Amino acid sequence: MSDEREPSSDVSRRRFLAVLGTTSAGAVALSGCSTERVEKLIPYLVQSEDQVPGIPTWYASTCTECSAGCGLHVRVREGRPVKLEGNPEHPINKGALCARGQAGLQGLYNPGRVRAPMVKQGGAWKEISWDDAIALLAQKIGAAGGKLAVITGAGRGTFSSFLGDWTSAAGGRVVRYQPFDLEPVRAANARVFGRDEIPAYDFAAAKYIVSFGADFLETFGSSTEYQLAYADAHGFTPGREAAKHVYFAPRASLTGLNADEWHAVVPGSETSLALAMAGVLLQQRGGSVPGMPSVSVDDAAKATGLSAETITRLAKEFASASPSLAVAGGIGSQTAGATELCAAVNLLNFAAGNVGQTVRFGADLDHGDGFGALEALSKSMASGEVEVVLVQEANPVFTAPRATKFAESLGKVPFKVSTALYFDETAAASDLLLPSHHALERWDDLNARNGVWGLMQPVLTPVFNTMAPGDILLKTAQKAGGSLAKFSAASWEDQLKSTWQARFPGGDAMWRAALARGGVYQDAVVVPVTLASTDVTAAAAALEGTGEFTLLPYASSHYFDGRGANRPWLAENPDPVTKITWQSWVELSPEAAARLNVREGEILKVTSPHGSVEAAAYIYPGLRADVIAMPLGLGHTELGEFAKGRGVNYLDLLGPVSGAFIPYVSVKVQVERTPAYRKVAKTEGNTRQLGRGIAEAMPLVHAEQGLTLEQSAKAAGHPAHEINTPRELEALQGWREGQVGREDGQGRRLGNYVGEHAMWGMAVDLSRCTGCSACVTACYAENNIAWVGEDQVLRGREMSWMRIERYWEGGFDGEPIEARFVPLMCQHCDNAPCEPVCPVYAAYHTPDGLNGQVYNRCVGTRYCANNCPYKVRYFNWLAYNKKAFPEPLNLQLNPDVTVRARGVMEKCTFCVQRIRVAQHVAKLEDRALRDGDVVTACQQACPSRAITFGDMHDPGSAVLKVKESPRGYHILEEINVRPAVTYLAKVLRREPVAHAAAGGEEQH
Amino acid sequence: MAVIAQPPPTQTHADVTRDVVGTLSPATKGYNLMLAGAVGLFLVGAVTFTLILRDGLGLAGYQPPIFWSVFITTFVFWVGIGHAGTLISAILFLFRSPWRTAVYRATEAMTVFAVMTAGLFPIIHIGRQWIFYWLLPYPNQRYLWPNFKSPLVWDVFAIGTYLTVSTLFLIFGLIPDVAAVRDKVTGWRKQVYGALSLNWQGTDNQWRHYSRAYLYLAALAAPLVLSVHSVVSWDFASSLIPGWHGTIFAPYFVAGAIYSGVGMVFTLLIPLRKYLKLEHMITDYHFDNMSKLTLFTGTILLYAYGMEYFVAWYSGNTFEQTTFWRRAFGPGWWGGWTMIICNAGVSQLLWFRKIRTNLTALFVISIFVNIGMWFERYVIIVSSLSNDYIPYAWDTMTPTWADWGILAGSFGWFGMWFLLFAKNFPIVAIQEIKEFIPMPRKHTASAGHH
Amino acid sequence: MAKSSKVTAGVLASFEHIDAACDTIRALRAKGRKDITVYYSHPSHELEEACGHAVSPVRLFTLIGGLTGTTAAFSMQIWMNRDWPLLVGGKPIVAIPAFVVIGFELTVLIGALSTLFGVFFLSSILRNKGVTYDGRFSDDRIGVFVPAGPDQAPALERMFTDAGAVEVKRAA
Amino acid sequence: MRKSAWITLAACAAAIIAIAAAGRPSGAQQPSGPVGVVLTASDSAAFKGPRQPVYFRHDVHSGQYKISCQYCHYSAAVSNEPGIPSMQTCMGCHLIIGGADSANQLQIALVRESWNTKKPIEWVRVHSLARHVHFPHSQHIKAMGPNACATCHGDVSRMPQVYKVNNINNMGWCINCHLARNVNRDCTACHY
Repeated sequence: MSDEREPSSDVSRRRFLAVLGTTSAGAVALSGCSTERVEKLIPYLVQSEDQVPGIPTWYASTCTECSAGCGLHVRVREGRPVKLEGNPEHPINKGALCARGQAGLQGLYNPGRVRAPMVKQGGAWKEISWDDAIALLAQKIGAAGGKLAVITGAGRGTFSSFLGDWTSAAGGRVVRYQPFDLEPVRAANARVFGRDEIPAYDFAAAKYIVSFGADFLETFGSSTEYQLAYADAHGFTPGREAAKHVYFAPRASLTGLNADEWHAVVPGSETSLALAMAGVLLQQRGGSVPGMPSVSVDDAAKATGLSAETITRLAKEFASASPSLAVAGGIGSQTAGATELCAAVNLLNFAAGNVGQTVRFGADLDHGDGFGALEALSKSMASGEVEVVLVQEANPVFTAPRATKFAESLGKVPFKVSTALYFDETAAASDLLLPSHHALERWDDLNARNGVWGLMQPVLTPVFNTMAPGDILLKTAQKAGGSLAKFSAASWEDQLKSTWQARFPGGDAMWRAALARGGVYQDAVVVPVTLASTDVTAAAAALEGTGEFTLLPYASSHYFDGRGANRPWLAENPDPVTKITWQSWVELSPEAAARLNVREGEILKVTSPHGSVEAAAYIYPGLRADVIAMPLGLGHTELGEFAKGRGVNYLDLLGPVSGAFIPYVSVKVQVERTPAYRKVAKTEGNTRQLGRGIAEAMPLVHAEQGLTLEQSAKAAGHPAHEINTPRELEALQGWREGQVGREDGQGRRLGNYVGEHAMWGMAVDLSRCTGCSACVTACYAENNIAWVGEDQVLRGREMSWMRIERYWEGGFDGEPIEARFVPLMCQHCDNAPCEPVCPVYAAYHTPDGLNGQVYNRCVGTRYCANNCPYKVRYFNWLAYNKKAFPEPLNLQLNPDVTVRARGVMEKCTFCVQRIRVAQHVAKLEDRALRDGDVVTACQQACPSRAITFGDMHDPGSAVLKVKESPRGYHILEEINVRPAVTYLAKVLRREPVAHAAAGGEEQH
Repeated sequence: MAVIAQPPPTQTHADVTRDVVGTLSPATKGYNLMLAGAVGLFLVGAVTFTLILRDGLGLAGYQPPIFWSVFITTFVFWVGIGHAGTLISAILFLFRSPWRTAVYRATEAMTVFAVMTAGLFPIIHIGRQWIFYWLLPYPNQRYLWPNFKSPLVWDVFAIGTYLTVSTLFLIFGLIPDVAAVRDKVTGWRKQVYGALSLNWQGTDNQWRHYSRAYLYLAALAAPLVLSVHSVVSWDFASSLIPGWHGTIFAPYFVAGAIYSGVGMVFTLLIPLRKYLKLEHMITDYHFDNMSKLTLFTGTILLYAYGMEYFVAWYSGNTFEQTTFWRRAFGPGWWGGWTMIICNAGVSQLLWFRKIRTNLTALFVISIFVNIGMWFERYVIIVSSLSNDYIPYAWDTMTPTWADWGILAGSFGWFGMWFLLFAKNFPIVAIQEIKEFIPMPRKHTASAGHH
Repeated sequence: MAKSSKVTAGVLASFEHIDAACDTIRALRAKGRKDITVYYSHPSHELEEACGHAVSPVRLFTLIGGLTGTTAAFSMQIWMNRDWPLLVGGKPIVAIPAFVVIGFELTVLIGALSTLFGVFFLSSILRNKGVTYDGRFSDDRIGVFVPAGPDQAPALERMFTDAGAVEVKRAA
Repeated sequence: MRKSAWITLAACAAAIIAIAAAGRPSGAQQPSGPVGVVLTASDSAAFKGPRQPVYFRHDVHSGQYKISCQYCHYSAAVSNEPGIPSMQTCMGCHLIIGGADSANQLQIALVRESWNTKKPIEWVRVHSLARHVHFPHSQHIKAMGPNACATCHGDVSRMPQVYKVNNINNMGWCINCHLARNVNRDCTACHY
C-alpha cells in the first residue's frame, strides 16, 4: 500500500513531508504575523488513491511495544503517521491503548534510531552500503559453519518461525528472549496442569479478584486487555454486582492502589497465604483437592504478618464469590520461589473452580523461551562455542542483570551482528549494525495468542535507510547460498503474504479484509485441564545478603523493561504511583524514612552483595517498612540522547541467575544516607486534598441505593462538604437567564444558553479510572504538547493539559491508606474565571460552550492561569516548541493543531480540532452532528472507558446519561464556575475514611 | 501629640531665588558617582530584559501555579511609591496645608519617575512583549478591541492617566520657576531654560489663568491618587484567589501606597537636602508632618493586616483559612513576618516625637518601609498563588538572577531620572515658597485692603 | 527673555513694595486704564485683587473636557463591546459596572489636558506680546507696564516715581 | 490668533477620525492581466507574482481551455487542503499535448523531463496562510459553489502568472466576508 505512495527517491522523503507539513496549516510554530518568505510546493509524482491532503488515512496495524499484541489504528496525514490509537475491532484491546503503546510513535521517529547500516572498524563505526553489509554477514555466517546463535525479541509469528527455519538451516539456534516473560507462571502451569503456557484471564467475569503481586493494570501480561475487563468488573455500573479486588504484596503498585484492600505481606510469604486461603475455601465449600499441601491460617498469618482473622475473612469472601479469579506472577513478587507461588495460586483457582471459567487454557499468550535459555546461550558464548551471534530487536546487555555476565560472554563472540532499531547497549557491543524497519515501516504479523493474528503493514516510507528484518534474512540467505539457498522469496512481503494465504482461506479477499481489520481474529479453543500435580513448597525462598531491607525492583509502568526510556512522552508522563518524571528513585516507607531520618530527595546509597547504586529517596506510604522498592528501566549507557546516563539500573544489585527466570526479589540491601541531595522531579504539590472534595468517593452500599454524595455523607455521619445554599445558587443563577438574556438575545446567541448550538460536556467516572495515565500520552500526541525536560519539571512547568492527580486519604493511626485518582483537564466552565480577566479576549467563551483559547491572540499576561481555580492552564515559559520536536520527532506533529510558541498560554481544548473536523464532515454530508461523532483523544485512549464526551444539548447523548448519575459532582462546586466536566464519585467497598482537616499533612 | 509650629520666614524673596537657583550649580564628583551608579544598575536591567526578550520569561523564577512574581511585585511597589507625590502636591494643596510647599516639588518628581518605572513592567512581564500594544483600543485590521472587563485593561488606562496627569502637574508647576531660573542664568543655559519656560513672564493675565488652572488640576489629581492604586488593587481583588479576593483591598492598597511613598520621600530627601544645602528650607517641621502621615497610613496597614487574618478566620472558608495559615506558618513565613514587622511594626515608632525629628532614625525607618512594602506585595502575590484551590498543584518558588536583574534595573532607571532632575530643575518650588514670605511694604499702616 | 520685532511703546515701572504697586495699579485703573500689564514672581491675592480681573474662564475647559472624557469613555466601551461581542465568564456583553473605571480615568485625563490647553489658549504663554520685561520681575520686583505714546509718557513717569517705583524706564 | 488655535483643534480631531477610518481594510480588488495571448517564459518577468520554475499559464489552462479548478486542485471540495496536482496529472494531458509553438513546447518539455527524471517540479508558493489559521477549503466551496475560488484567489483564468490578489493573511478581509454573509465569526472556527 505504501509503495505506490512514494514520491521519487531523489526528493528526500523527509524534506517532502516537512514541506507538506508547512502547506497543511498548523503543524509548525505559531508566528504572530503572516509568512512572506518563499516556500516551495513539491507535488507528488504519482498521487496515491488513499492519500488526500488534509484528510487523515487510517491503517490497521499491531502494537509491538510488549508481547500483548494490541491492535492499532494508525492515523496518517500527508504520508506520515501522526497518532496511534487502539483498533476497536481488535479482540484484545477493543480500541483502547496504553501510554507505552501510543509512545510507539516516538519509537518510530526516535532520534536514537540507527540511521544506516554500519560496521565497526577499530572501535569506530563506519557507514556502509546495504549490499556490503549483507555480503559481510553472509560471508561470516558461511565461515561460522553452524556456530551461529540468534537472540530475537520478535513476538510469535510468521517472522519468528521463519527466523527459526533460517537459523536451523544455517546450523545455528534461536533464543526468543523477552524480559518479564512470566516464566514462573508457565512453569507452574506446566507442573500443576501439564500445560506450559500463559492462560487467558477473564477479569470481566470475576466477582472477586485476588492478586498476589501481579500488576495486571501495568506490566503483568496483557495489561490493556485486563484493564478494560477490570474496569467493567470493578467499576460501578447500576444493577451490576461489582467485583471486589484484594492485593497482596509488600508494595502497593498501581494495581495495589486500585484494590479495595491492599495487604502488605512479607516478601515471599504469598505462597503459604494462597495455600491457606485454598484450605479455608475448601472447608467452606466442602470440597477437597487431593494432595494439596495444607497450610494452617495461623502459619500463614505468621509468615505473612497478617492477622489470622483477616486471612480467614478474605478467604471466606473469596470462597463465597463465584466465579472469582486469583493471579500471581508479577515482577514485584518474583522471588526465587515464584514458581511455587504461581503453583499455589493455580491450586487456589482450581479449588475455587475458576479454571476453565476465568482462567482459560488454550489461548497460550505469546511468550519467549525464558531467561534460562538466554543464560544457557550466554554460557556457551562464554565457552567460545559461538562464532557469530545475531541479536535481533532485543537488548539483553541491558535487561540481563550485570552479575549474569551476559555482556562479557557476548564479548567473547568473534562476530556480533545487531539488527536493532535503536543504538542500544547491545547494538553498541556488536560489530555490524543492520538497522531494522520499525513495525510501522514493514510487513509483519504477530500471533499474540492462539486464534489472534495481528497484521502489520508499512504506513510510511522508511524514515531512515533501514530494512525489514525479513528482507535482511532473505538477502543474506540468497547471498550466502548453500543450505540457506532455499529461502528464495523475492521479498519478505511476498513471503509473508504467501504464508498468510497458505494459513487462511480466501486468497486476496481474505488478505484485503485482514489488512483492513488489522488481522484475523478467532476465539481460541478453551482446553480443559486436569490436575497433574499438587506439590508446592510453601516456605518462602531464602534471600541473599544481610541488609536490613529487602530489595524490591519492579517493572516501570512507563519504561517497561527500559525500551521506553528514550521516549520523552513516557519520561515526562509522571509515574502513576509516585508522580515522578525523568528520574530514578528509591522508595522508602514513612517508618523507614523516619528511622533513618531520611527526607525526600536525599541521595541514598543502596548496597547489595553484588553492587551498589545511588538515587534520590522518595517516601512512599504504600510500602512495607522492611522493604525498599525501585523502578526498573532507567540507567541506560546507550539508547539515545534522552535515555543515556539518566537514572540508575537497579538490576546491577541482583546476583547471578541459576534458575529459569530472574528472581527480582532475591537480595537484602543496606541503605546509607549520603550528603548529596537531588530535588525529586515530581509533579505533585500537596498529597492531601484537605477535605476540599476534589476526589470524592462513596461506599458501595450507598452507590447501590443511588444516594448522592451529600446523602451518602450524611448517611455515613460525615459532614457534607460545603456547597452553596439553594438561596445562593438562586442568586447566582442570575447570570444565565437574567443578565445575558437582557442583552437583546445577543448573549444568548453568543454564549451557549439556548439549544441552537451544541454544548460540549464531559463526564469522568472515578470508579473506573485506574490512574494509568494513558490519556496523558494521548493528549500529548493529539495536541502537539511539548515535553519540557527534567529541569523545567523541577520548576513545575510541565505542560500536560491532562494530568492525573493522586491524593492520599487516611493512613493516619493505623487506618488503611487510600489513593484517589482524578484526571484533571480544563473544565470549560460556563462562568469561566479565566475569561473576563484576559485583556485581549484570547480566552473567551465559544458559542458551543467551549472555553476558547486563541493562541495567536494571547499576549501572555498569565492572569487567566492565576485565576483558574483548577490550575489547568499551562504557559510556554521558554521556546519549548523548539526544544521538544527535534528531527525527526517533528514528523509526528498533528497538522490540525497549532504548535504553540514561546510566551503563549495553552490548555485543554476538548480537542476542538476534532470537533471542527466532525462539524465540517457533517456539513459536507448535509446532516447534523450525531452523538459519538466527536471523540476526544483521552476518551479514545482510556483503557478503563472512564471518559464520556458529547453534546449536552442532545437529549439522547451518552454524556448526559452519565452526568445524570447520582454519583455525579463538580469539583469546587461551591465557587459556582459551573464546570462542563462532571465527575462520578469513586465507589469504595468500605466506609470512606474521613477527610483530613484543612492545613493538614503535606509533603513538599 | 506635640506640634512643631511653622517657623517664621527668615529669608527674602531674593534669598529664595538665589538659594534655589544655587542648587543648579555644576555637578560634584559625588553626584556624578551616584549618577554613574544609577546608570550602571539600569544597564543591568536592560541586559536582563534583552535576554528575556531572546529566551523568554522562563529565565525568571516563575514556578506554576505562581504565574506572577517579582515583576508584578516590583510594578505594584513603584506604583505605590508614585502616590506620595501627588498626594502631597494636590490633596494637601486643596487642604491649604502650608508644610507641603518646601517638599512637594521633590515628591512630585519622585512620583513621575516612579510611575515611569512602573509603566515599564506591564511590558516587561508579559509573555510576548513585542505585542504589548494589543492591550490598547486602537483601530486594527482584525476588528478586535481589548476586553474592557479585564482589570488589566483598567490598569493600562489608570497608569497611563496617572502618568500623564502627574507629569503635566509637575511641568505646570515648574513653568514660573524655570522662568525664574532663566532670568538668573546666562549663556546657552538661558536659551534652554528660556525655551522651557514657554515664555512665562508672570504677567497678571498669566497668573490669573495659571492659579485657577492649578487649582482644577489639583482637584482632578486628588481623586486620581486614590483611584490608581484602587484599580491596581482590583487586579487582585477581582480575581477569586484566596488571599486576593478581598473587599478591603482598595483602601488597604492606597494606604500602603502612600505609606511607601512617604517612606521613599524620606529616603530621597534626607540626603538630598544636605547635599543641596536646603536645610533651612526643608526643616524638622516638614519631616515631622510627613512622619505623622507615615504613622497614620502605617496604622491603617496594621489594621488591614489584622483584618485580613480576622476575615480569613471568621469567614470559615477553608481556602482562605489555609492560605493565611500558610502565609504565617507555611513555606513563605519569613516574607509574611517581614511585611508585618517592617510596615505595621516599625511605623509605630513614629508615635515618639524624638524619632519623628531625628533624621538618622527616620532614614533608617524609611529603608525598613521600602523593604517592608516590597515584601508586602511579594507576599500577597506569591504566597497567595502558591497555595490556592487545588492542593496537587501547590508549589513554591525562588527568584532567579533575572528577577533581581530587572528589580535592580528598575531602581537604576528611577534613580537616573531623579538625579538628573534634581540637578537641572528647581527641586524646591520658588514661587510657592515666596507666596508664604510677605513682600516688603512702604507704609505698614496702609497694609491690608481698603 | 524673548525679543520681538515690534516693541509696544510705553512706560515700565518696577516696585519693591507690594502696597505701593497695588496703590499705583488701582490709581491707574481709576483713571480708566485697562491695558496695564503687571509682572510678579508668585501668586499673590493682593495683586490679583488690585488688578481686579474676573474669575478665569479656564474652568469651562476643565468642565467640558471632563464631560467629553466621560462620554467618550462610555460610548467607546459600549460600542467596542457590541462591535464584536464576545462572551467572557458569563458576564453581559455591555457590563456598565466594569466600564466605570475607564470612564473615570478618561474623565480625569481629558479634563486635565483640556485645562492645560485652556491655560495656553487663554493666557499669553507661548506668545510674545512684545511688551518690555525685566528679569528681576521673576525675583523680588513687581513690574507695571503701561502702553503710552511720547505724549502721555512723562505724566506716567511722574506718577510712578511719586508712587515709589524704584525704577522707571520708557520703552520705545 | 485665537482662530488659528481653534482650527488646530479641529484638525487634530479630524486626523484622529481619519486614522480610525484607515484601520478598516478595503474589500478585494479585481485581478487584471492580459487575456491569453502567446507569451514566452521571458515575458513572465514582466507580470506580477513570483516566477515559477515552469511557466505554467493559468490563463491558458483555466481561461482558454476552461479546465475546472478542481481538475488539478483535486481535494479542494472535500478537504481543508486544495491539493496541488501530481506530475502524473500534468502528464495525463501533456503526454500527448506538446504545445503549439516553440515557447510552449519549451515549457512542456520541462514538465516531461521532470516526469522522466522523477524530479517533481518545485513550484513557488503564492498563497501561504499564516500557520495559526485553519482554512477549510471544502466548507467554503460547499457554501459558495465550485466557482468560489476567484473570491479569494482572484480570476486566475486571466492571469498568465498567478499572483496574490488579496492579502489572505489580513484577518479583517476574512471577517468582512463573514459579516457580509452573516456567517460564523467565532474565533475557534479558524484558530485552534
